[in-house]
Amino acid sequence: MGTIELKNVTKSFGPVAVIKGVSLTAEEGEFVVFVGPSGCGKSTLLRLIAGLEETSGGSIHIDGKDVTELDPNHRGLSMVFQSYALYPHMTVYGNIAFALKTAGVAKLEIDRKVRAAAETLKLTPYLDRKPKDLSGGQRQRVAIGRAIVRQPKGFLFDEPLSNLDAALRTQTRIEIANLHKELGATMVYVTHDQIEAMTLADKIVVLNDGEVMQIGSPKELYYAPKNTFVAQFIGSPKMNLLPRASYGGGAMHYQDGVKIDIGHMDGTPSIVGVRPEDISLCPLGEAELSASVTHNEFHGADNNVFVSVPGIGSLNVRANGKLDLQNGQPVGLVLDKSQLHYFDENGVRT
Amino acid sequence: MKNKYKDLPRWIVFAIAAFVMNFPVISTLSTALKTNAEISRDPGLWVHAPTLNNFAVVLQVTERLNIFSYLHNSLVASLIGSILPILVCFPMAYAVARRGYGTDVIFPTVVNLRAMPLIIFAIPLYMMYQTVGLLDTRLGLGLILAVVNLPLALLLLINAINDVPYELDEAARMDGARIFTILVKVVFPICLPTLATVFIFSFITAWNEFLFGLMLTTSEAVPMTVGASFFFSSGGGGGQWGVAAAVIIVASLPPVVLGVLMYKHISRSMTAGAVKG
Amino acid sequence: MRKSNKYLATAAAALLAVLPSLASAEVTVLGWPGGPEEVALRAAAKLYNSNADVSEDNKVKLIFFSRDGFYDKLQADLAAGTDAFDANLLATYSIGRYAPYLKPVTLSDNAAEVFGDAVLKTMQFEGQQFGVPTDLSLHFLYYRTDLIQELLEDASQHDKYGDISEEYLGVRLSPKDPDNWSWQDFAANALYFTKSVNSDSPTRYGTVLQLKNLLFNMMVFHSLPRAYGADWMDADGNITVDSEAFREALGLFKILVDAGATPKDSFSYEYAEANAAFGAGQVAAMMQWNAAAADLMDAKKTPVTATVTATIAPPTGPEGRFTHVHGLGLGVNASGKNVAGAEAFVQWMSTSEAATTYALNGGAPGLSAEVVAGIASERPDLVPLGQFASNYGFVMTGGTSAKALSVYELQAKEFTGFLSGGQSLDEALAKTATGMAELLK
Amino acid sequence: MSPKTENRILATPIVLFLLVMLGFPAVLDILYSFSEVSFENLRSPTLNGGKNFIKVVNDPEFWAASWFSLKFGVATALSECILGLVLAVYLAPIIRKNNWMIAVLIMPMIIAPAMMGLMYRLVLHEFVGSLPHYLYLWLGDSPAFLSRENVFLTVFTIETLQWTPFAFLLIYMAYEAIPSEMREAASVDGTRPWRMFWFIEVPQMAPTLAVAFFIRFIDGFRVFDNIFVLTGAGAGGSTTSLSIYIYLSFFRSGDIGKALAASVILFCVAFVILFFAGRLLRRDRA
Repeated sequence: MGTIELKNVTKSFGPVAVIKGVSLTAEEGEFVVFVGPSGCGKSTLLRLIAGLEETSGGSIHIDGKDVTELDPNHRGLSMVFQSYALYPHMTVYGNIAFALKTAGVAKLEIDRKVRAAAETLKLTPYLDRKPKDLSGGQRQRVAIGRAIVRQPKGFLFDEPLSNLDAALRTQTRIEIANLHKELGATMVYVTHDQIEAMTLADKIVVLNDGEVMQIGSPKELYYAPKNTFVAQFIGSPKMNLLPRASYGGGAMHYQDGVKIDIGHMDGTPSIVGVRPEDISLCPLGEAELSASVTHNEFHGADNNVFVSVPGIGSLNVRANGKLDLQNGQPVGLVLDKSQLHYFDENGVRT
Repeated sequence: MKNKYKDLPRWIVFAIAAFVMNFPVISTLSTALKTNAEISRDPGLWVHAPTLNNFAVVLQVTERLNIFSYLHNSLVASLIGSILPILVCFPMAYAVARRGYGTDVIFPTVVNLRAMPLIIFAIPLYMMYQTVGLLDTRLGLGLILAVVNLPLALLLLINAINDVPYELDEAARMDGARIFTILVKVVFPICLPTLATVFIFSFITAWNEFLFGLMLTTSEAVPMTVGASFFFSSGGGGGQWGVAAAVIIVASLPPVVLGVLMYKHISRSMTAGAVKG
Repeated sequence: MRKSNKYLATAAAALLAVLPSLASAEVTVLGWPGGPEEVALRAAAKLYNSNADVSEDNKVKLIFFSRDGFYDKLQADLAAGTDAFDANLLATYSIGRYAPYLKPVTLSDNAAEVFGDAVLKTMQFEGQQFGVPTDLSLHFLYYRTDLIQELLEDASQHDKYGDISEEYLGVRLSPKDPDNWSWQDFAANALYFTKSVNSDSPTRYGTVLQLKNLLFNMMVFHSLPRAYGADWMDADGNITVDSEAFREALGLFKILVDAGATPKDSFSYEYAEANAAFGAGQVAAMMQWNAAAADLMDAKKTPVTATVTATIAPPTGPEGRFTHVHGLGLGVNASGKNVAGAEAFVQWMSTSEAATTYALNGGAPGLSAEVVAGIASERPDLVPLGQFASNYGFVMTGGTSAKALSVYELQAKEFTGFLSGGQSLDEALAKTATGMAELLK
Repeated sequence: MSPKTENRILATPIVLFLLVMLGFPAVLDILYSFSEVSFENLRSPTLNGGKNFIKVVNDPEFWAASWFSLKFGVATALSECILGLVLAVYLAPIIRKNNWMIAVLIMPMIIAPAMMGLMYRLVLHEFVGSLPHYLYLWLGDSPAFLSRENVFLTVFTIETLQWTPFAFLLIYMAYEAIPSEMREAASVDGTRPWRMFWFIEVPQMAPTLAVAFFIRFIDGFRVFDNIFVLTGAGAGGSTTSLSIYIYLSFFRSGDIGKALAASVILFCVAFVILFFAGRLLRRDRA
């Protein structure tokens, strides 16, 4: 139990269309992550699923049942909010118990469930505290506790880690992943952080400007981005997109007579994409392209090198951290041809 | 050395401002502590032979001018006039803050009341009260005091609810709470500090109100401000200035005590209410 | 209008669950609050209730409004047909206003012997008796015996006195005993005892005039124009306020105001302020209500001047010696719940037994010489009260009409406007005449 | 329950309360203002068209009272805001460290204006008041505070002294709310204190100053309590504010129709002013 299905869902605020027809399915037990730049509509989409916003069109189904017109609490979902939204005037116990009390569950039953949830989340010692007396991570766990106590069909997370510091974020990420394994419940998770998306998701939904750019597993998205948007959004440092060029004779032709051989293609690619790790530095003599270093960031294991290629422009190259590079130093580049991404003039993968 | 006395001119200005603005209070207090003989011989601020006799007279009067009845009336009417606005404004404030409802008519109407000389309603209210038997009752006085306090209460409550994260409402909705549960169990308790401020401010305003007290009460529900003026106009007589002064002091004491204890709340609420209004 | 009013009333009443208290079987009497009148009435009511022949249903219960706005509220209540009280306070100047809502009363057989006709008249309107008189209000001249005595004895000052009176009043006057004063003497004396006129004056001011824009202050003023023959209207109903008499009187006041013979802030003065000025020992003589005597001649309340203060009837003028007089009394509310009971009480109040009880408990009834003689030892002040009322008392023609209070109000505004320099005498009198014609038509 | 229904239910208490408390009075106001009505025929007035309005408009006292209210409102609001600004800015450095000073300075405005009026009646009294006493003692003379010539200045001063604390408090709060970075940035740039005040701090506080002025103007315009207990209508009506004018017309003169006509005029004028003030404010924000 716990499939969530969206069929051509749209949402407008007045004349502004925020969600422009989204269809997707979260299978039972699946961990689905909505990712995209801020303002892309991912939070709105989550709130539409939760029932906190009314849809303008399309329908939402949970376990095959149309819930589009149902109140939030009748959809059988729980939500963890970005700010946790803990009730400041209630104790941890009260926060976790609130939903059960509202539903009129018997007192003993409430107590049992609250304590069980607290035990799972290691919150038992804090049950009598008010939220303001808890640390950020503890508050986060209370918010999750409040969500799991209702034993929902699915969990909705709205950027739940964005208020935590970096160290805690990694740790909590792992906890959420474990929780997912433990509960086996469907989870829909919104984030703007692609690393969170990659590490947590079974399935990632990339959104931009109210539209789905691509749905797929992290690997699919990384290795086969459907368009230049996904290509650049997933991966860090982001993929190099070479300037538009004409394709002919198995090669891309750039300015100043610079060309890159790519062999025979079915379509007519216009844009070539290459990830920084798929470019390697080499002696000038063996080089496919010659370039000069404009800037170098030392990351420890890696060097993040910015080079300028005549006829093409600036490229980002991941190089071994042990290399010692000077600005202005001429270098040769070799591209891993098997890892190139080709897009047509509309930015769609060919 | 120089730094030490840098603020001295400021302290002097403060002392002068505080003295001048509070002069009537100081002077009245001094008069209240004097005997009749001293008032007519030396009306200066210094009290040569302090006496509490005037206060004794004020507090002891029973049949003619009953200060306890005035205080009681003021207390009850002010309580009605400060609690009722909170009760009627709270749901409206929620609708305005969360749903933008009523911003076209109801909200501006209520807020504009702040700017209306309410005396224009006094006359028909008098007739209405007379018809329904609210004239000269504490309830009747309290009800109109509540009207006086509506604008500020609504403004402050809207501010307060705006400060409550909307996510809390949503969380509660996810938890299955309906609107009234959210209002009563979630938003109301979180707004309690503001409600306290609204209450204090409204109470002081209600206590200090004079016009409606004068027009809508006659004997049973006369509030303290109006009652105090009776000591001037009738009980006053030739040598009763000390008593009159004592009455003024007694009448002003409750709001002043409340105000001095709660000045931080007051300044905060005033700013919010005024600037947003 | 009426119908919707009623519906709304019902709805609102039901909504607020505040129903007027239910009828109780007793006589509710509304008295004049906060003064000796209240104490006296309480004593009288107690005696009445203890009478064996007063049934339980007719026992008297007293209620009191506040004084401020008393008449305005009483008016509104009566107009609304209130049954909150069965008998209520009346004053001479407001009888006309309330008469439509009152039931004329029959007094006890010997009422005329107890009060005398002049006093009974203060409770009559258009020939009918509307109430029993309880208290009498009129004006005394209060003066400082020590200062006047000194002046009379110190012949060296008499020239100066004459100079001052000649300069300011155009007549050369010499000091006289206050009982023989004309209003000119009053003014001369006021000027003489004013520092700004006579730097040797022991007091700062010669008199204190109550000039706040307030109707009661006009009553205090009226004894002066009346002494010059002033009246509001003549027998034909023509307004006669724009007369020599009013001009003389206002002119005299204006001289005193301009010369600084009255405290600077007199335009905000009423009863209490004037008493305070006099009590501070800075005033030589003033006109004031008889009620102030109790305070001003009590050494405890007025320590500085009580022992050297004397009272007497107001000064005299070309037309004689006059004091404004009005009575307070009790009438019967025609819409009351227990009209018969109220009538019985009012009738009892006009008996000699009731009147003396009332007098002995601090009231100030105007009593006939025979009755007052019996209590003269306890209340010596009531003797001149009755005398003054019958010898000098007057009521302006129209002074009991429905709009009498509004007339006083109008005069207060216009006259203070003139005296304070806001308008000319002609303007003030013309406006008053127009306004009065409108009110008294 | 649909959100629309919910909204209506949420609005019901205040709407009902307003309808009961002010709706009927407002209707009655309008009806009676067109009627021949006095205490005698309170329950059965007869329509008389616009006669009451003509009477009011032709009544020089109405205009005198309007002028008084306007003058009083503008003058007191202006002086209160200036004094409040001076006090707030000059005293801010020591108040910051001594919060209790606020309590002392705002005391006057916690006292009922009616009580304040009574206090001044006492304080200004030539024979029992302390102020004239000291003036006589030190200067040998004391002015006639409430004479026709001086009374406006006196009530103006009284109002100013009582309500400067209000302006002071608002302005002080606004002054303290100016981000300290802004001042620091300006002083690093070498801005002198006076320039800082006029070109940085005053513009920052401008909205608060406007609000303080507006509120004080409104309260000054509708003044009643303190003047009423101190001088009443004033000699020849010299301190008759519009509120006092209406009160006296109704209760003292019994001219109910006139009083209500004046009320209705006042209501309309207030409404128009508020309407434009509201629009101005909204445009300001946008």
